Amino acid sequence: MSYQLKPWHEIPIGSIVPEAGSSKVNHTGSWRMLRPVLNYDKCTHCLICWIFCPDDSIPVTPQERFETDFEYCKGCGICAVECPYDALEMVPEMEIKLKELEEEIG
Amino acid sequence: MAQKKVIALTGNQAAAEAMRQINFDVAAVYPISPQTELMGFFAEYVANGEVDTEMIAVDGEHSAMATCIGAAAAGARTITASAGPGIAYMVENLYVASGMRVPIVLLDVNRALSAPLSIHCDHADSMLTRDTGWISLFSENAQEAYHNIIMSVKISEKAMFPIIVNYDGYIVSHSIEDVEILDDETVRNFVGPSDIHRIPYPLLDVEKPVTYGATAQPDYYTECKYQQHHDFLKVYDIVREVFDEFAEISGKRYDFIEEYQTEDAEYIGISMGSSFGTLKDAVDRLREQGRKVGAIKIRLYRPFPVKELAKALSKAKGVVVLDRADSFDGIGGPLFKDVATSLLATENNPYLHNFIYGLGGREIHEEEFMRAFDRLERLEKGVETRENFVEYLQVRE
Amino acid sequence: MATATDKSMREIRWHGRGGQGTVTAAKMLASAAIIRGKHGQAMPEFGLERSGTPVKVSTRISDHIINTRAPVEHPEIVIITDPSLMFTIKDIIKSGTDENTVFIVNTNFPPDKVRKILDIPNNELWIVDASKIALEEFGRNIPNTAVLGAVAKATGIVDLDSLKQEITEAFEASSKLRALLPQNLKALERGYEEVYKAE
Amino acid sequence: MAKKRPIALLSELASHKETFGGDMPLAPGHRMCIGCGIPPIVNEIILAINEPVIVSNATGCLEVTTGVYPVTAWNVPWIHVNFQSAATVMAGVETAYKVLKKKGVIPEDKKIHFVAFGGDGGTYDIGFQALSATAERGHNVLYVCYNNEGYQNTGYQKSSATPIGAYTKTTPVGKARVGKQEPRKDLTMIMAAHGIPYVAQASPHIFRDLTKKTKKAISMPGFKFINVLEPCTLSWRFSPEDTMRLAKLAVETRYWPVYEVIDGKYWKVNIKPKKPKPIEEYIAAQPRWKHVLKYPDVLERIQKEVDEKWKLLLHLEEMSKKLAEEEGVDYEELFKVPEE
Repeated sequence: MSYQLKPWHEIPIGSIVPEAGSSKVNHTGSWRMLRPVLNYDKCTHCLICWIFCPDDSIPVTPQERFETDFEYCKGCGICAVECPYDALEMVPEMEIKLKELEEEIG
Repeated sequence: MAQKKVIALTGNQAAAEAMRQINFDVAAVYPISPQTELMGFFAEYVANGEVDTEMIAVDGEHSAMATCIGAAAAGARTITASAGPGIAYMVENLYVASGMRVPIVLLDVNRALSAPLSIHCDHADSMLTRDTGWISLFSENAQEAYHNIIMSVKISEKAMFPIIVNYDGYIVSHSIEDVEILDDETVRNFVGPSDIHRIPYPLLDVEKPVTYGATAQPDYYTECKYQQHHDFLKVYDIVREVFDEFAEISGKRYDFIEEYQTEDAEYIGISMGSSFGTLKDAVDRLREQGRKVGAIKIRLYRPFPVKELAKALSKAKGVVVLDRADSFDGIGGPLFKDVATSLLATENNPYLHNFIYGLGGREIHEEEFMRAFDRLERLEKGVETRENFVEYLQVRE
Repeated sequence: MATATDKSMREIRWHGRGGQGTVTAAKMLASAAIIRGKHGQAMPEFGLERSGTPVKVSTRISDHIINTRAPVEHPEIVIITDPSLMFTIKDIIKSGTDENTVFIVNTNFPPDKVRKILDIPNNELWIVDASKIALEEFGRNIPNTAVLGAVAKATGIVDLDSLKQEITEAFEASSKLRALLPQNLKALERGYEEVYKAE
Repeated sequence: MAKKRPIALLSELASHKETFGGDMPLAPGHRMCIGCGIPPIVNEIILAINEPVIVSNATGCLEVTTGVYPVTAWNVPWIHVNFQSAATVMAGVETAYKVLKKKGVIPEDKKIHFVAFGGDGGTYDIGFQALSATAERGHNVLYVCYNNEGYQNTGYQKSSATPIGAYTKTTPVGKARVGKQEPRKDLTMIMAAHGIPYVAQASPHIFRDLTKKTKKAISMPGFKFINVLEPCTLSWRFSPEDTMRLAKLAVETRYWPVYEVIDGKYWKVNIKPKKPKPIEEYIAAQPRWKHVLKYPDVLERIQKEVDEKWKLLLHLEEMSKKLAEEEGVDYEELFKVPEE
């Protein structure tokens, strides 16, 4: 949880949430066990991965797909299965984390 | 001051007249006796174009309340009406409405609950609503039902809580009497025009998308409920304010409770709804015999007028609470427990007794209320004894 | 009957059958009094009626605010809008009455028969054949407006003009009834004219 | 680097995303399961509508995971009242809109669409009465059922949408009984029988079809119903990456025909697999259901249900064409989406 718990008199009446899309404070990337690794050479920016992503974790413009937003990506792998160009590969998050650590330590 | 005229109306006609004058935006309707006729009268106004109201004939009372919540959250001025089992069926959604803090008016044409089935009056249905977080007003007659409905719109919107106006099935709903009606313009000015910004977060304001009916985990649920609790206690002041404003247009000044001959009364009877007139007649007859008795009517039932009642009972020797519903719990009727709790804050400690009466439309006569006073006095003086706080006033042995 | 606390109170009890307009007549009587600035109340006792079942209605008229919501127990006036009820629910009709109670009966029976059936040898009794009037005026046995005319004449509780005003307003407000207004006004007048006090 | 080739429709939908501050209608940070099929359904539908949308939601997975106090994933006005009331709550909102427009409170040119979402529990079962009544009254509402064939939010109990033989917690597989005994209720047919302007079945995998159906639905006044199959990774017990694969397989095996019905009388089957895949392939992919492969009699019942329904749909389509011809109506034109 990454929001401050508010006292009763600071919350809007009727348990209403007036800030649209405020769930972005929940960084669901922490759920991820597998990470979609994108091969830019294969990606055609068709946007199929984007429309099927359950977690709105694939930033796109109408023309282009960018690197997955790992703040939110839960690592389901639908993008990798549905990509018509095999541009995505699911890699265990631990492996990547370990590699990063090794690089850091040297 | 408004133009007024006295006409003969039944309780349901008077309620329909108030609805017409207020010109609600949305009305959800589902038939159940003795409420059905009310929405029939109102449907005529809709059919004749005398109101702008959109009437939705829903599939049941649960849906009626769900529809009202949707319409009210959207920003519309919304009403529904029901009775007895219909109220029971919508209870789940009554909690939703008060939790969401949407202003809705619900007319409860009081009716008993099954089994056995009874279409007649008692207050069992309303007692199901007492813990739902709705404001609740009781009406003695068609006149009060009419006035209460007009005031309820304003109370509900100022407090941002839904409100129930109760009036007794058949005894008030289907009986004709003289009712003083205000002119349309006065009523419409009093309640104000339709506007989605009467409420802070209208769904129809699509530029500011809000979420209604979120889930709260244990980390927030208590704060949400405490806020509701805190704000509900502010309802007393809001009701008083609206009662005052209403007195200015109608010349009729209401209070949370109505006292009758209580000034020097040693024994006081308490009731709600249509039986209060009969109770007053009983008091008159006993006064003719030189007995020092009085009567109190509860008009604002939720939030309960604890302080006002305690003050009114501060000199009484004995109090008999007349409940038109039973709780089947060995303690007493719902109103009895409310009264007993109110007395916790007082210095004096009057003798309390409870009678259940008028169930399932059983007619009540002044002689029976006189008997309730007699029993109270003899119990208080130790002439008679009792096994329970609660007894039935009218039952064949 | 004037009550202990209100000497001006008039208490009336109606006995009729569902579908014959008894409830409406009782309400019109109260309304007509309200038009003249009095306080009025008409309380039907509802069962699970369908057409044909006996209906009981209480009407009260007073100079003062009417507090009680109890049904009329000791009527000053009893109105019987359906003659067959004299046989079937005589005990209910007679309950709470005494020799001072005034009876108004819609029937084509002669007075002595009515006295005998109801066992009211000395009571004030008024008779009107309201069903006949209704059938002649608009072809249906809905005797309520003719009975109202008879009540006005027999009791003086309300005047004929107030009733005319009330009936006119009520019928004109209803798209269903509007066309029947002239016939009903005629029935009202005939009830007033044709009712007679039994010896 | 591969050449940039965005699919035109997806490019168009992506441009609509800007309305929601660059996020999807359902913003990230919600608590749906990993690989849940519901968010793509919601996003495909709302992105297909180019005007403001207000959403109501029945209690269920979508509801409990998206509006969790004090935050919300919804970028559109949203209301949840309870399990059975999604349709009727939206009827209230829509009626408020209608009357307030009449009263001049809402400007005449302000167009708003009303969409209700419910799972199969809130749609087929507890919310059915309210759904049917709202349809009958003709409120201008699009109701979308995300159908995952059971009560998944409570841990997978059977609903009337659960197929024969499937394991659920209330229809376990034992010695005396093999999963659910009864066939699934055909709610789409029931809704078509209401004679409402538009009824359809769809799959989130076929986004072209679902977005087209959404556009078609909102172009028609009155009550519209779309039943969307939503494979549930948690309860059907397949790997999260396979959600869309199963949504596709359901259509390819004819288990979930995608079709549409206009006014309850003109039927059109949108996708007719030339070589339908065997139902076994679909069943085998779902551990909740694959035990039936060991029970030929159950498997036969499933295949029979699928085949008979398919045949019926084709007949209804043929009949519709004839009916249209008799009436002098252009059958193909009926199903086209009018230009916005």
